[in-house]
Amino acid sequence: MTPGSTSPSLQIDRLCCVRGDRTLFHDLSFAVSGGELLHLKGHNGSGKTTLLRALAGLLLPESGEIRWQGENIRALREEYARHLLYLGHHNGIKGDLTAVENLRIAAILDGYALDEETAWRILAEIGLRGHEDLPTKHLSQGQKRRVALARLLANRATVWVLDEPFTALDVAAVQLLQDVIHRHVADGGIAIVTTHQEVAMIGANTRTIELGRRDA
Amino acid sequence: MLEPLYWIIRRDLTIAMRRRADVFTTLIFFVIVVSLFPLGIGPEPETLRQIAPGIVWVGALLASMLALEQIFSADHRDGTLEQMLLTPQPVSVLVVGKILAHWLVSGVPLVIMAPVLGLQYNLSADVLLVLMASLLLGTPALSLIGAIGAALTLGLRSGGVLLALLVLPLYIPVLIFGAGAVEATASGLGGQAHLSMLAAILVASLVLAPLATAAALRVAED
Amino acid sequence: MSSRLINWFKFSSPATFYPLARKISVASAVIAVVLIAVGLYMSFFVAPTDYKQGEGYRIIFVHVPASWMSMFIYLVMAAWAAMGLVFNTRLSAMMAQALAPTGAMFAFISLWTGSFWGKPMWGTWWVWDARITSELILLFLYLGYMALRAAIDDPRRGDRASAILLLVGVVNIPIIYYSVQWWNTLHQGSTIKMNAETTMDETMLITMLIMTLGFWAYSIAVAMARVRTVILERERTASWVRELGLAGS
Amino acid sequence: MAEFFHMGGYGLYVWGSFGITALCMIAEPLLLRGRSQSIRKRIARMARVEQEVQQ
Repeated sequence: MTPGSTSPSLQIDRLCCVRGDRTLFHDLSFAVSGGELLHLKGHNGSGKTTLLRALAGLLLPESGEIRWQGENIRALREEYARHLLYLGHHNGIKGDLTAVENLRIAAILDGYALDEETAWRILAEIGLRGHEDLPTKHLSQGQKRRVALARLLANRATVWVLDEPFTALDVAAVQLLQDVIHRHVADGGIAIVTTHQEVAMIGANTRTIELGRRDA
Repeated sequence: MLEPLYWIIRRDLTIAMRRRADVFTTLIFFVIVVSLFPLGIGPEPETLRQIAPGIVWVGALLASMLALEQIFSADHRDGTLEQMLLTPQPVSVLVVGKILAHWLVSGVPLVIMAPVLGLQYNLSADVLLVLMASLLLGTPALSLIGAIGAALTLGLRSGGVLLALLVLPLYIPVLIFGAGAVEATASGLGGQAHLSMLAAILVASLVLAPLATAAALRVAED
Repeated sequence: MSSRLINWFKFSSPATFYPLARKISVASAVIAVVLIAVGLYMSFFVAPTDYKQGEGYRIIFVHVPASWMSMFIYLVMAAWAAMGLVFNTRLSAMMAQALAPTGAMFAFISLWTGSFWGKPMWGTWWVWDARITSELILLFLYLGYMALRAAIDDPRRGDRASAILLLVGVVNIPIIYYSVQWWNTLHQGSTIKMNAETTMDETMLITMLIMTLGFWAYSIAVAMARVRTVILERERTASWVRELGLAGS
Repeated sequence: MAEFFHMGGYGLYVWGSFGITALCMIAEPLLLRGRSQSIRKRIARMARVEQEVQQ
């Protein structure tokens, strides 16, 4: 968590994103602060993924600003990335590396060391016991997703941006992931999550925004 | 800054070692292309000796360009590239790491193989030495410049051909000084000046190319 | 407030520029026709016959302006590209896009006329002369830019990717030119200069300048007309385009 | 007149150069006109379709 007394806050100010010819959303404004879980809903093509990629700083919005602690994330760049964890449609793991290697490399690139022992413990916790040192290309779809999700347990980022984290997960894993997200929020973090299926994301401080309602 | 650099190189080398077959494809391409020319031109030793620097250099240039097409595409497909853009590390440093690893795997074998191919063309020992030196300085520059093109064409339909169209004109100075060094040595003029120009190009591209590549990667992941 | 202004600027600038571009285009076209007509008259009837190259030298009245334009347009494109990257404005990328075919055309004309000049002077259609080779590479750079633009479907990604390519190209052009020159001197390149400035008569110089200005005006006219088309193509769903009432025109 | 076109023996080269330049500089605006008209027609067609839908 960030040192100092200020609570983390992410502000979205009149954001507008265009894909090809389509304006996905227009003048979208909202704010999320520490201890809040934002649940984004919307039909396919309503711009959920685009919004999340913009929030992660991957996508340059047509206009509008996203501010982290009052400063535009475009200006902050690496400083913002330090506080961010983004999980997209792709798992972001290398098939030729083992789960442990994947987790440790991700940790080092994220700027903190993760020793071998902790990596093994986290992978066991997420239900990959016995698969830790297998190249991940040999794992099932659900297991690969778990490797990706293991980063949530290892990471110290404040802002979690998760795009469809529940896909390809079984019931037990869904339950585990929900617990992890709620724990993160309870600790004062921010979580922004999209789902298209009805996964109960209800808990304290949950807010839902539905995209694609008003016709832009 | 050096730690992520070390880890990204280590990561890419580990992956390359686990799929060793890919490493040899570039090398075999290089050998075949260079061996084709005598068949097209004729076995006259004097003619071959004269055109050898150009041929070996063009062969190395094409091989390195073909290998570059793959430098970011696997990471792009599995999503690790977008994760790299979201780390607190400067993207250009990670890019340098990736290019360096890529060069170690695909460029260094070319440098080592070149003298063997030079023997096919009757080059003398000192010329072979300069050939190696010029490739040692030139191929990393090719990788650095080519990476810009690879990032710009990432995920496009006509990626491979387009990459060639974008990158080959930019390769011209490296080719001129690289092949020039070998030729100057063969004709007794000495290749020192050429080699120092190559070194200058290498340094310049080491400073500038990763910035352009990082910017292009951000655009490609947009 | 200020961000609202920028917002407005970004969204409507193609719309406000669209009618302005028409005015610039028409005015430049008129100037181009006048200047090129005067330039052609001077090329054939005023400028004297060169004592060394006879009538053949008259080719330089199109060759040199075309070469200058091809280089200059690339620089202008790079400047627009840099502006587009820094300010994230769509119009600047469109301007670069609109200039490219004209620049490529001038590079082609420069090569063609160079070749037609070289045949009687050097006896071959093609010489690996430093300038001609550099011009050829410049044509390749134009073609690469246009190919990259065409290969990217999302126009905004296309804008930014091709802008990076332009900037990389502009940094490389001096290096390429220098290396080609080095290569050329080592291989005993032709010593004949295309536009031997020392023997240039004053009327020849004036004629060349008039032609160059004419080509300038032509480039502006065509680029403005093309940027209008590009704006229409890219903004076809925008409400202001619908309000233009293009039916019939 | 014939002498003018002969260009002191350089006729082919001089006219070949000026000719191709003229050709390019006339063809480019014409091609551009075609491109502009096709997009205008398309926009007009889209507008018509939209009106029909509204009615």
